[in-house]
Amino acid sequence: MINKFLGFKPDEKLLPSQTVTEDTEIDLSSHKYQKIWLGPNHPGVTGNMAIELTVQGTTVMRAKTHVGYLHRGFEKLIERRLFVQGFPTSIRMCVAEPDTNEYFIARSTEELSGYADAVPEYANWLRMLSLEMARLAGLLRGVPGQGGTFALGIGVQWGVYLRDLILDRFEELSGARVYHMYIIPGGVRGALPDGFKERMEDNLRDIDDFIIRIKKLMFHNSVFKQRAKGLAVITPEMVDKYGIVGTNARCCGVKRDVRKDNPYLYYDKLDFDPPTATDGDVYSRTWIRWQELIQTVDLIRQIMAKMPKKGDIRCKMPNVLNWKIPKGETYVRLESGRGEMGMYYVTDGSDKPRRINLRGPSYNHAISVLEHMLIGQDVADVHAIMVSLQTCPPEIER
Amino acid sequence: MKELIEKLSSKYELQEVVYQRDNLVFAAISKENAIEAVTYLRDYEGYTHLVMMSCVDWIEDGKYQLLYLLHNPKLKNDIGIKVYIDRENPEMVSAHHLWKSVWTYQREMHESFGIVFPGSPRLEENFVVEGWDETPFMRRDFDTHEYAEKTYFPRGNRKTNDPAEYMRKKLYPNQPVTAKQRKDDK
Amino acid sequence: MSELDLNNKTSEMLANSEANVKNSKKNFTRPEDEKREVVAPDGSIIEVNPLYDYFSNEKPKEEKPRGGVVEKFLNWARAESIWVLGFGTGCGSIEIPPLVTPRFDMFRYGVQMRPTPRQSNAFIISGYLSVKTLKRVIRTYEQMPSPKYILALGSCTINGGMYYDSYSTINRLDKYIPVDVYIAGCMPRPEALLHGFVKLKQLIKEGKAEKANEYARNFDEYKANQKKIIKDWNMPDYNW
Amino acid sequence: MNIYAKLAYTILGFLIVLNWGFLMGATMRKIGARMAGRHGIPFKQPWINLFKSISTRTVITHGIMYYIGPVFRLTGGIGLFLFMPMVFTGSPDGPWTNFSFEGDLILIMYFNVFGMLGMALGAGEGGHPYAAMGITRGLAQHAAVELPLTLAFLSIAIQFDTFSIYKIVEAQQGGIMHWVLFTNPFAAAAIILAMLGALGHSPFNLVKAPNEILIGPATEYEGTYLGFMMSAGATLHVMEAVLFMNLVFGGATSWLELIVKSFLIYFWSVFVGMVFPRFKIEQSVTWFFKVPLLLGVLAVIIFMF
Repeated sequence: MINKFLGFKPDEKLLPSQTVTEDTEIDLSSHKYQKIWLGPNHPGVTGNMAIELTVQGTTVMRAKTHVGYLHRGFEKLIERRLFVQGFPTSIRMCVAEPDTNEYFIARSTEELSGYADAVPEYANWLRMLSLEMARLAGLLRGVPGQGGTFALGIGVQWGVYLRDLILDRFEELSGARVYHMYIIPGGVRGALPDGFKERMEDNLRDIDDFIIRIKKLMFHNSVFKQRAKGLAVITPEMVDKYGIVGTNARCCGVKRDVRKDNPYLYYDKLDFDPPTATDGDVYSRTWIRWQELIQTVDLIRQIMAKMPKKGDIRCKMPNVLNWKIPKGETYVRLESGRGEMGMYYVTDGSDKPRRINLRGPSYNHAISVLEHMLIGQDVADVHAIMVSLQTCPPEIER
Repeated sequence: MKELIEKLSSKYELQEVVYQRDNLVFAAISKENAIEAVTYLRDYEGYTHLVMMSCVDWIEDGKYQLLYLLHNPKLKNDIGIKVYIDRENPEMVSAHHLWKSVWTYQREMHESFGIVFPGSPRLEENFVVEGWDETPFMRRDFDTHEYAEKTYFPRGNRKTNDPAEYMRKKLYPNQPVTAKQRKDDK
Repeated sequence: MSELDLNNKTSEMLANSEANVKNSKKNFTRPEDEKREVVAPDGSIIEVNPLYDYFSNEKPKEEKPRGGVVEKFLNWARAESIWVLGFGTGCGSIEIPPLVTPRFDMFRYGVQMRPTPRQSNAFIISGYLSVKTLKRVIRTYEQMPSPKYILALGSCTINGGMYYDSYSTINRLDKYIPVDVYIAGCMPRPEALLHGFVKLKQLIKEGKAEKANEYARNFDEYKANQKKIIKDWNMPDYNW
Repeated sequence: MNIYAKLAYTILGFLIVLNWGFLMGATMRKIGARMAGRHGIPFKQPWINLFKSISTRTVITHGIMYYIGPVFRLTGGIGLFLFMPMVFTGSPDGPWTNFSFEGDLILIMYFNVFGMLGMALGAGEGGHPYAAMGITRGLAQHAAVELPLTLAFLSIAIQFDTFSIYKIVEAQQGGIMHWVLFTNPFAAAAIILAMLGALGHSPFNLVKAPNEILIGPATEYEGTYLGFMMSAGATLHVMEAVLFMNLVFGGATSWLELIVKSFLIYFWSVFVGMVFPRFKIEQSVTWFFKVPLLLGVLAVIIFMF
């Protein structure tokens, strides 16, 4: 308007292009662009990974994810260990929810050696309890963590404290705080301790209180809405093209939940409906995760009410020293807090697995999806987008 | 699942069809037809979700086995298309035009197995290791223990309490001892 | 020289340097880090070597403690205010959030997190270190101001732990950088970490935490070990 | 008053301000920690941090401006202090009025920006891209904050027909209803809102956000320079609170009143920051250009006629 009045006409070519896409040409020698690294030593990246950003001003023109800082070669290490020896190694593949990996190894070995139906009912309920507790622990960090990316640190403090309480219950159940090694081939490692349900119910009541507080803190907050609404939208077309799963797919209306689609354990006996949203932005992803928090608390209550009082915790398994599994292959999947996780397990008739391959949701979310989504965004939003996609580097590089 | 396999076998030659579960089937297809079959499954049969790509090293047969695991969100079942390629000169047609996530898998396989996918973007870039110039590390003939001992200054006096050994001697003394174990003891 | 000529010249030079990279196979430097000639705004041509122009290639120097009452007082200040770098190098970093939250609250002990290496003087190596991370850890460690302390978390940093046979992770951390306090366990509980901090404080107050000087003294030895495993050594020997 | 006595009072006053700044910072962090359910840092922590920063052995230089940056910032803080009447004692030549003079409000508005400009020079010389980005954001936001602040100052100056802070304080004496807060509510409202940006807490602290970029201008600073910056930060926080106290909340007649009032003013920004996430820079600039700017313009218009 003012320009028109003054008769000033800016040279359009010299101005930065308004819409940035993957095809926008970048001439690094023109000195208009700068390369900055976000990570690996940076509080704004989730875990130990790095993003190489090419920025113009504060707009991201290109993003490249660099992983491998946490590579330990698990898949190679497990190939040279016995089935049962590989077990404690495998659970360290994902630090945030280690129980999912326990389930993969246990379930695939059971399935390939023909013990899948022999696992006692009580043990299966306990497995479900442990998986849901792991999801709850992850969500208690994840939901306020999204506020934390916008400097709403107070919710993170409350959430991590409650997560500690859940870890206490894990400690009661399995003896360990982070790496539980609870779900083992053939069943679980221990029964419910006395009074576990009461103490769990106490904690769940605290968490109910927290859920309401976090709603007031985050979803009734104008600044949070301004930052998160309309940011980094996932469209339904992107879901299959990029292999998006879990809450990230559900945020744009595509209802994908392994617990409903391919029920494992006794999830078909539970009453729940995975939440969906339609916007697909950071706000709706957070909103879904908040609803999932309510649902997980409810699921734990349902599991504790429906599970049998007593029962066997393990079935009779062969001697682990001479445990040979016939040649075969399988793919086992479950719904983790971040989405569909799965493991491809190949045996060749010896006492060691031939090949295992973990499929983590972050494998796509952190590389192809993130690189696509960051283009055209502000540098200040990069951390929020990463956290909203729930990228977890250990499951990418293993 | 049966109908799908019948339909598929009328078009392509299928081998090693294994019904692993009600909702999971594995089938091997020749290298030439694989990408065509995967495209057919994606476009006409509704297997729109690529769950994962993987690779298994069958060193005895001199083959690599590639796996394309596809999921049908409507029927809620999976099919795993297996392809055997030559281990000496591993090369496979790239599928990066089908899904946006494929090139990452292919980049990883290129680094860890040395398989070449001509035309796949950013194939030569490092994925998890930097400047690796040994045998690709996921191959069966790469001995990671030997490499680690050679390279990383193992601390002396490391007492490895092998649980297998311990259990065999202490907990199961009556277990019949195999010939190989007897040899190891000596 | 007109602007167009300048642009042409610059892009030509960049193309040349990229061609050099392709020709020499063993060269790990990225094209933008190559030694090249740059046309300055006034038309003069300057030779630029980004890797060596912005970093020092000098060896670190030993900085002797002053001794006496002054040093005692400064050591007390150092011990009571430990600034930890927020760099989670391994799975042990999952236990850092509980440390800064109500349950364990390490702020009580004067331990705080700082985001940049320039402002921190303690470095928690949280668990296993892959070679790729080790390269970053060394660079970060060298950027930290002396006196600096390293806490190594978990059995993986002591002897490789569960990953003793992995091709990607190191076995002994003290071969590459000097370690002040080891905290054993897989993974160590937050209480163990707090105990590690108390132990570190004790060492600092006694004046025994002078590992930065040890690094300077045995610099060549450490560098030889580091170069043995980091295959693409495309960085200066020392940077501060 | 004897110039030597005045100098002695000024130095003593500065020491009080510096230490109160440290203590106030620690208290605020303590309050934040209590909200989260933690104990938080000990009260003595800021002083220990200062000694610890000085005890750092490594000294790195990136050039002359790199040294001068923190010095500029501290100069900004000291400048604010030197020309600010701290405690109202009834005479413009009193013990705690420092070197205030007719028209010191203009000088103080200049010193308010001075520290930020110094940091810009230092951060630029440091050469880290994060520092450069942080300071760009800082300057953009500072410009947006300065506009409503300056308008409100102008309005107050027109109201009392003076640019002397001492006279503004003097005019507000004699009861709570004489405060600018009640006599010029639009200017007061503009200042109270713009204050959030000036004191630099969430939601307006993208400048030094650890998540969005690294910690902004201070990325490359360490050791003694960081100690300088911590002292400068403590001084600036107190002095800005005192400035707003003098202009809007009736000044102080004793050190105790100053401490209570500056604490409450500073607490207002911490209180808002606790429950609000931070704005992006374009959002915060738009925010300041909406309500606070409108209030500032209104305040000026009302007193112009």
